Amino acid sequence: MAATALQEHEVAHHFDDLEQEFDSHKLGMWLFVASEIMMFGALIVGGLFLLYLHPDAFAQGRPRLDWRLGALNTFFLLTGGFTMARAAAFAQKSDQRKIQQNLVLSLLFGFGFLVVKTIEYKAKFHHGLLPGPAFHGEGFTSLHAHVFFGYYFVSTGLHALHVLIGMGLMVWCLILSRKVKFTRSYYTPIELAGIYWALVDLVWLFLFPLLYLVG
Amino acid sequence: MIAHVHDNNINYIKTKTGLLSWFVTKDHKRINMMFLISVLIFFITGGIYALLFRLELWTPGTHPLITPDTYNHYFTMHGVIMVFLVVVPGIPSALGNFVLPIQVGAKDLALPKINLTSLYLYWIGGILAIVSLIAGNADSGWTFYAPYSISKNPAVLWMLTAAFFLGFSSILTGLNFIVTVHKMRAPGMTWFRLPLFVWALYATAIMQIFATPVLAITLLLLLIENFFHIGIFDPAMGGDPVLMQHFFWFYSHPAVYIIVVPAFGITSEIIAAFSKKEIFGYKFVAFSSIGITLIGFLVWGHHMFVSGQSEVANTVFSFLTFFTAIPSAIKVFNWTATLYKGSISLQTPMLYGLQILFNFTIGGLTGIILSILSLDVHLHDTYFVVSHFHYVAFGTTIIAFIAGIHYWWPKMTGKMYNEVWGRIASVIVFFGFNITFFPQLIMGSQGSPRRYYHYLPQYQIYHQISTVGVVILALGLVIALVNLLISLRMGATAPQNPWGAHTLEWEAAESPPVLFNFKETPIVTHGPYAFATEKT
Amino acid sequence: MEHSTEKHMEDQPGHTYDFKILGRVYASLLFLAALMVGFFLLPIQRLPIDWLDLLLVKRLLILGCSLVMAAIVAGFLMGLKYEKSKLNSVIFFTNFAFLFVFLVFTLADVACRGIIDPSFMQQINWKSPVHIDSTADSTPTPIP
Amino acid sequence: MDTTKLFWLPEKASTFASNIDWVWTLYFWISVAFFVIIIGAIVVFVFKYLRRRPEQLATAQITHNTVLETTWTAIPLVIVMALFVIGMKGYWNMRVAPSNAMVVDVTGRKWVWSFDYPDQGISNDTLVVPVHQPVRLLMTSMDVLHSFSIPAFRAKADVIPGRYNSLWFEATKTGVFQVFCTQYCGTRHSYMWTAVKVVDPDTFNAWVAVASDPSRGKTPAEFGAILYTKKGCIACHQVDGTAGIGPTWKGIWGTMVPLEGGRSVLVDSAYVRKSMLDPGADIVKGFQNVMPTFEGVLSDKEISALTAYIISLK
Repeated sequence: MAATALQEHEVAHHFDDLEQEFDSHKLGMWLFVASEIMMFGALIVGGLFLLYLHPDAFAQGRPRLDWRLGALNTFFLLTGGFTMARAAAFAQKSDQRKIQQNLVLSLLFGFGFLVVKTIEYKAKFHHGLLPGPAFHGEGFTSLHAHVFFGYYFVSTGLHALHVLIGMGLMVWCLILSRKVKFTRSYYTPIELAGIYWALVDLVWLFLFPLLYLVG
Repeated sequence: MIAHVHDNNINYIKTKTGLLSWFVTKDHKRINMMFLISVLIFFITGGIYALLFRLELWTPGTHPLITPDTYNHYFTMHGVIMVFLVVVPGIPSALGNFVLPIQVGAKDLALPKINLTSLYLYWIGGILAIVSLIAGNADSGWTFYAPYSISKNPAVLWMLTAAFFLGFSSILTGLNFIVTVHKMRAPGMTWFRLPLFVWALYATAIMQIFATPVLAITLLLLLIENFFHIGIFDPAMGGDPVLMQHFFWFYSHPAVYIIVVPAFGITSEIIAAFSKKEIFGYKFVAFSSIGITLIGFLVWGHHMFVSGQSEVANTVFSFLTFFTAIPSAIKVFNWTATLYKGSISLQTPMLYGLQILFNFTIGGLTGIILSILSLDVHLHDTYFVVSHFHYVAFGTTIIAFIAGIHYWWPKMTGKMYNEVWGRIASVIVFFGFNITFFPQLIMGSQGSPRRYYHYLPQYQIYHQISTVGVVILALGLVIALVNLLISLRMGATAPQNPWGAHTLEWEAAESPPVLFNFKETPIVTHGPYAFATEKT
Repeated sequence: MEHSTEKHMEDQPGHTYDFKILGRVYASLLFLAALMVGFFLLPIQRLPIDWLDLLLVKRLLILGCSLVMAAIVAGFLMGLKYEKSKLNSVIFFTNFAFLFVFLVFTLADVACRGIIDPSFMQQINWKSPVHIDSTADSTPTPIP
Repeated sequence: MDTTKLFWLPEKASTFASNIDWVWTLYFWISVAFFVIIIGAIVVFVFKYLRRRPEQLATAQITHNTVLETTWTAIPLVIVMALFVIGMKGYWNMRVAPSNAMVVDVTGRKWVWSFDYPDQGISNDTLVVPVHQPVRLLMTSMDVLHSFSIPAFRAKADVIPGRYNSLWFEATKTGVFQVFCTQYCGTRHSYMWTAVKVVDPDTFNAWVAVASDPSRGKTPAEFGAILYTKKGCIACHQVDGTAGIGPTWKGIWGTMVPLEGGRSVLVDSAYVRKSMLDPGADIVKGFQNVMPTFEGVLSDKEISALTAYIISLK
């Protein structure tokens, strides 16, 4: 559809100008991201606590995770972050088609991440590396092996949930990009979605080494 | 979203009519009123639970009507409702929501939709709490200590979920406040022209944003432990219950300050307004709020002095805990000094304000004694602790909440309540509260443990005084509430500035305020307590 | 923080994205990711050096990589670098300050538990679901 | 405990009680001083500067006074730091047990305490200790958190499942002192009491001689009756026909009882033994699965004695 058909953005009634609106929304997003970081951070602190408490469990659990799949997922997330940033950049150029292309790309990379996760989970289930009493993995000498996998499922599961939320935001941006005209002075939704996706990257950049490499 | 054209000359209550217009509103004032009603309803509920188990404690031994399980259920419901549904959201969401944007001279909070979301999350939490009530006996205590809380009691599961949602409601409110204070201040509203209530809410918001997520993850892990026993908290699976306490208190100690710091803000406003005097040491009071916030993140371990935490950690936490005493002391001293050479009028809000000084002095002093390591070992988990945190959470926060309701009532509703009955109620509340909780200090010092359905006969006298006190307290609260409600029907119309205060909501906004708070954006030229400008 | 009340549409909130910089950022992130995995695959702990814990060195290198990557993501993709006010950076670093406090004090607890009595660290009367068979080889093969 | 004192700490009966009471007294008077100063000032100001005419203004606008502020920041700081040092000293003294301490293993279980004397080979439901002898309790829990508290000794420590925690004391006077559970642990939390009997060394040795063989000179049924209270069966199982947390024992022997899941079973020695060692296996209809296993807690001799006791409850 032609860019002229798109509606111009109106500053909300309680703001004085675009700048104030943009800054407020961005600061709001930042504070939300801050709380998300605290949540994941606490989870990671818990992980390090367990690593201190049961180093043997981590030492034996870690090799059961395939670092290649982890690395592949890292690649997917980083690329998704890159395309999200490009989407924002094109929004500033108000190039609707390029915006949509990049958003779709990011969506695909997010989807790829989830696919790989599913493969990993399937394998774990198949080998009985389940959390808690359901655990029946073979070849462990650490009595706490199940704790490692319990922690693995909780942390990666929660992260995967956030990947889903991030993809939801992308879809929302796609829908918006068909209605609203993104310009250099209004591209807030894509900017915010980009920040959120960067958060998802950030968390993974700590989870990946903690679970797949260190241990 | 185009600003729907409203007449900005009629007040916010009348701008739109119909119940629906309230449920979809983005106006911070309407959202605040809905918060206020919900919080008061839950406050009454929690109070009824307290009454019930205080009556049970009239005599030791078993009771035909209230079994031990019922008792455990009652004190759990009292705790969860009062903490997560009343005192934590109470002042920020149900007073600050209304007052903060007006005090900084904004048309609305920065993120009105987020504000409405916060209200709906609060309602979801409340409904889940009620569901848990139907689901059975939630008996884990509000602290949800593992492994007792992971015994798959359905009511506890619902309660955990409820607290989870309430946490997010709290986060969103705090987020909104910080953005508003940073980005929405009126021209001329510099940082040091902000009223101390705004400073307090700002400090609170920091804690809401940085501490509450840890509660969320704690509750999440508890729920997961309930179903999968992954062995992070569950000792039967090789987990560590003390780690759960670390997680819980890393939120719940800042939560104590989330509860009490806004109360400090209200106290500052009221003390200044009713002694017609610039607050003494404005900057000290302002920064002490921030100071309490930052220290508040370093001292959670003092809840765990006997919980099997290592002696080294105990010592460190005890050391840091003593520093929280300093900002609190600074506040009390500054309030006292503000009274000096003032023109003090003992109207209802001020009577409550002075009670806060009295109660918080006791609450603070009893707090310091609990951070003395060797003494805490004796006093830990006794009625002394119960009394201490009620002196803070009720004697300071709830009283400040009531004081704030009385103080801003004319602004919120446009009606004046009956002053005489207001004062009577406040005096009754004062005596009721202290009769209820002072005996518990003595009982605790003699070693009477908390959360006890049955107790040694020698404690009966204190329990009975306490129960008498709680009835008096309830009476006072009922009088206050009825007085306010009556004023809605037959109260006199409130003038714009009944107390002669100098903050924006009194100087620049009508009572009740118009839809966008001000006819035109105010230009701020003086500080919040410019009583020096007054001439007779 | 005063701002004019009349609205002017030509104001440009936020920074302008630069595709060249974005490209460089992306490249460096991928490089660091590769480096991280590289460190992991490097069998340096087998080197005949006993005067320092090479496994620890390895871990530190890996964590160092992830920290640098985190900094890049926050700085460029989240736009910290371009903020006019330093507020967002303050928020971001407050996060890590608090988390650091949380970690240090929690470990200060668990690490010092045994000092009065070693038996405090040992776990008792709990049941592990792990079946130990003595024939388990020490280096299990990675499974997808 | 001492009931004559209404307004002070309970009676002192351990070596560090006196130290703690001293800190308490010191701090009590400090806080009284602060309280009187602050509240006194408030009361004086309120009456002195009360607004008498509605238009009356404040007689002075004092915005700040840095000297004053620093003073009332510094003084409390000094005081609390002193308190910290005092508290810390007392605390470490309470944590580090002397090497000659007599060790007693304490086990918390919903909702009873049991005490095992590894050196004397005694297990008992009350704590009996000699006076003027350091005693170190090594404590753990079988189910949820409990907390072992002796107000008269000013001693308290949480009892944690899956881990050990300890506390020590040295009693300074003979007598019987109250023990509470102070960490919320469920239905009968407020009944989870026991007593510390502090006796002189001779009585203690005599008691050890008797207690180390509890079944001496008793029929199995009598011994079972002792175990019934000592091992805490009494907490849940009544012998007067009324159902408690668990089914009553009266007249249950030899009957067919319905189980959860529709089956029913004959109460014979096999079933009794099974429901002690593996309580979760066959739950009698209408009861919860809350009983902890007594595997390794009860010896065969004790199990048969308990069985004999149940048989005797016709």
